[in-house]
Amino acid sequence: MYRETQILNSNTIAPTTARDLAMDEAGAGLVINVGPQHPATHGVLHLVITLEGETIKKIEPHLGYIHRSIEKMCESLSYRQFIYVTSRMDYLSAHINNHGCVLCVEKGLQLEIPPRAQVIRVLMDELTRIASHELWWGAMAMDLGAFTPFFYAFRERETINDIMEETCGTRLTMNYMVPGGVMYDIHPNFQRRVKDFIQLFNSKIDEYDDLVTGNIIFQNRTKGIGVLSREDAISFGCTGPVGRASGVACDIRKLYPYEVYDKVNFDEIIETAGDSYARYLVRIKELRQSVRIIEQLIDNIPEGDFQAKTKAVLKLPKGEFYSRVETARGELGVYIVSEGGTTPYRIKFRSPGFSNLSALDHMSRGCKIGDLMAIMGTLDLVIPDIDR
Amino acid sequence: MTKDELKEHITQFQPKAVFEETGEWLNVQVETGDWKPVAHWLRNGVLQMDYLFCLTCIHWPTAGKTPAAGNTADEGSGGIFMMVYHFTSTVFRHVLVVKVKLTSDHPEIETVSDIWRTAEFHEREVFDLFGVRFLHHPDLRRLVLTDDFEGHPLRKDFEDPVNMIKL
Amino acid sequence: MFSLETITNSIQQWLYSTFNPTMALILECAIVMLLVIGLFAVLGLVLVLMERKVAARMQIRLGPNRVGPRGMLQTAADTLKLMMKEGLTPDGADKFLFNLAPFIVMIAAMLIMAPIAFAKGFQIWDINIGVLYVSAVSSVSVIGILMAGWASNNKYSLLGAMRSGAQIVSYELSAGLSIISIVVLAGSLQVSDIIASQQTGWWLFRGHIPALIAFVIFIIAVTAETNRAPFDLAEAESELTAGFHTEYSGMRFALFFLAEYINIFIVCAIGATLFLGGWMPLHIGNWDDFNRIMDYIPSSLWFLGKTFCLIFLIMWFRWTFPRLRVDQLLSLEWKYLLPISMFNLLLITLIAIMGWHF
Amino acid sequence: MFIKEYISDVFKAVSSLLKGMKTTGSYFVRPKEIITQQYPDNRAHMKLPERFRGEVVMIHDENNEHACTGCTACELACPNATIKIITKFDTTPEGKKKKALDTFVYHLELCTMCNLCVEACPTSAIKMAQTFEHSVYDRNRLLKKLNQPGSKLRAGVE
Repeated sequence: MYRETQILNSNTIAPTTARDLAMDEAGAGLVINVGPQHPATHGVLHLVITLEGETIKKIEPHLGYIHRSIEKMCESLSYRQFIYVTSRMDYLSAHINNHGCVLCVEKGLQLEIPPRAQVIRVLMDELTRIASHELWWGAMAMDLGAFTPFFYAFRERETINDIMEETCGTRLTMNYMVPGGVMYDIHPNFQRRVKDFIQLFNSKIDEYDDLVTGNIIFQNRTKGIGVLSREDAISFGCTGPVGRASGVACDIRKLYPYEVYDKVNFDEIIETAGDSYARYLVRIKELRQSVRIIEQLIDNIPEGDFQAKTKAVLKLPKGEFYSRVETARGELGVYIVSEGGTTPYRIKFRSPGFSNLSALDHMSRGCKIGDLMAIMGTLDLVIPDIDR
Repeated sequence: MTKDELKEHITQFQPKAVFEETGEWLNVQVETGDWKPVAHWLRNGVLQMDYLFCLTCIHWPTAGKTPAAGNTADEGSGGIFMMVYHFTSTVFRHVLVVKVKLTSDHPEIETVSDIWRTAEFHEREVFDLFGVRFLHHPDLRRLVLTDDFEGHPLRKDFEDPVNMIKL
Repeated sequence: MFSLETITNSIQQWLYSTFNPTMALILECAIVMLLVIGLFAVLGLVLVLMERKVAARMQIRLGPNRVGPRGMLQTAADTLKLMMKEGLTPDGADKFLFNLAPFIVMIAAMLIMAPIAFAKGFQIWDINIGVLYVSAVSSVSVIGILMAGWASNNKYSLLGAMRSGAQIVSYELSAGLSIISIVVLAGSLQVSDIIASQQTGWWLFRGHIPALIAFVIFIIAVTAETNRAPFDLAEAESELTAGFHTEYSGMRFALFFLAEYINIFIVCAIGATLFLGGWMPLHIGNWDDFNRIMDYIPSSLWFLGKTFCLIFLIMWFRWTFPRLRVDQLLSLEWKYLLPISMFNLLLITLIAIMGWHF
Repeated sequence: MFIKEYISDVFKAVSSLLKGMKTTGSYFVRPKEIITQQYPDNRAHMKLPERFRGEVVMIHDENNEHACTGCTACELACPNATIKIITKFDTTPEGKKKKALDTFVYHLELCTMCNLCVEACPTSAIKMAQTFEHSVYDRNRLLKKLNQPGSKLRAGVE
């Protein structure tokens, strides 16, 4: 029967490595395609999974369904223009992507950023991080079969989106960061609304714990699932909550502080178990740390300019510039090679999702299909971030 | 470790290495043939570069032609590919950028995916978008583009009259 | 006082006085058939709307509110849409089995309707092994699901069907054991006898803690048997897209969908009959005035009220819990529910023999 | 003690499940918490913040005058070639020829609302409007001409 369905539904790809050939010769495995349209992949990720019964033997990610070659596009855009494109990479942490880009451009221009702009940037980053983790929390619970958390998460996320809309003008792809500062000053209501949100949010996190964290079914679904050891996490280049759940200290905000991150108090959350539950806990605890950062900064926004004076046409000197920021998913690297012109000669975005995805096969071998959803959910993959 | 210490260690292991210090981090250029032992040493040697956080390639289509770039006979006419590896160590927290120059005619380099597993995907991406061949890579196929795609889009001389609009 | 029993009796008398007995029986069967089909349609509409409304309220939304007053006609509109849609059959499918499967599931659901007492004296067939009949027929639906998964020639469907098979077969055990514990207490397999035995109080309260445990296990087991979240592994949207009915569309999909809701109604009706006294009003010991007021509420309302309370409970589960994994599902059954219910059955038997219940 | 552990496991599990049910159940009985916005119905009192970027519009005053000199700064700033400025040559009263705006072509279908054109404009002639219901049946209707017919450059704007 397995053989028969496999032949009839045969849209598998030819085996390429010796490892795969060995498996094919043994005749083991039912190959199923998860994606590119599948409820659990949250985007157009295509996973070719070889199963034996319900147990996963091999996962092969096929990427590129949303590859827009942003790196190539950026080569023809000026240093002001290319920032907006990066909002479309990891669209959930659009602010932080933009931040990485402007940091890199500013490094090249050797611009001094006004303190007010720095604080605003950090505030926006942390709000984005909360919004991103909210969406992750809802979507992950939905992957595991609980639908209701999604709506609770979106309720709080909506508040952040409204704040963003008021100050930045858009809800998702803000393009608020410009080289030298931010595009506008914050809205007069901004501080009040953020404070209201923080107050509301603190009470809601406990509700999240009641609904999902403590739930016995959830714990059984995630504990000990998809274990990634510390060595593997480093070798696979896993960063962000995925790396930190495996015990790797990889928070760029702590290691290589940018803007005012070295002046605020917050903890880098590190768990050592490396399983899905640890990744979950890291993100949930990070929510509280983000709240802590916002609480410290919201009343202390220094007066002054929100934008440094820059030339109308920006030209980076010849050379190479690299900036690293911590997005909600991990380390984003922006590598600009400049030939001295108005457009970058080559841009490379080192996206966190790409490296995290490469560990998926390693983590999920021997797990059940149901576990794959827990692993993918806690990896928090955003497909445009992987494909770029 | 400071830049000078890094430099000292690298020179001890690889006297031929060329250094460049203009950027934020220490850049070192090694020969294609020396790359694999250097990579092994970087990972397991005294520097303990266990985290490869960025792997990419830059194409200079005309660099080979200009005499300023040190054009030699074997470099051919098609310019160069520069492989760029960004390393850091989770123990010492120092960053090192390693560059390997490849000729456009034979863009081939030894894989490092057996040393840093993240390189497996990154090298597939570079193979896909630049056409650099990684020797002994376990699964060198196109990653983001379709298998029958012609050309390598991130090369500077790539032309696609249908999908690329010149502004 | 309004009673369905008098209506049914007068119809029967009229039939037998007007036609010869064979004809009357045939006509009776036809009426019952029509009623069952009508009940199916109404239940489908009501339960789907109820599910959506309950889900919406728990998820801080409004739910359907556009079609009809307060969205009442939403499911009717959905049904109309599904009926007008093309029913696709995949190319590689086993056409005969593929088309048969939804009907098997549906018919199995219809058959269980027979011994359920909807009100006092309002029952299609008071078979003397009613409870046994129910648990026997309810396992037929797994054949339909396996058939659907197999015939679709889709790997997701096959996986879903296999999961469903394993799940229903194992959960049948603890559901059966919980049913048996009530049979032991009531001393009869006949549904009307079981209800009559709860004249003085419901078994849920009269059987001490063991009856409560049996009730909890029964609810868990039937949730699993009807493939409802958190045991909806056969469908498991995020894993297997739609599980065994991935390839179904149009009215055939609607039949699966309807059968799911009918099954919920049936298992809740059985739960209400066994543990909550069916149509029996709530009576409390010697409070005669209270008991008399309770008697004024029609028995059909008592039955439906209890059933819908249980349905609400099952919906509440669905919108709260994450899904179990397939091996956890089975270990829950074999390592927890089954041993507990076996031990529990022993206790109940002891209670029944010693007459310790109230 | 195996039995004791077993029972406490079951007890803990059930209580964690009940905790979750309490959360959803409490929302069920509090319809005030419902956050649904019934969109087309609340159009009248739905107010978008003034910075919201819906589409690019050109500011015209009551005399049907705008501030656009046709300098094409916005066209250069736009990353997607959304804006195309067609210029003409006006003759000033002194008889000199002067470059002026003829048509401000705006492709709404290409626009990503990045606000770079508004930032680039030296005379603040364009701004972002708060409209957002842009769906149309014909794609051509997304191609807009921003300067109103008969409008001219406000005096004094260079």
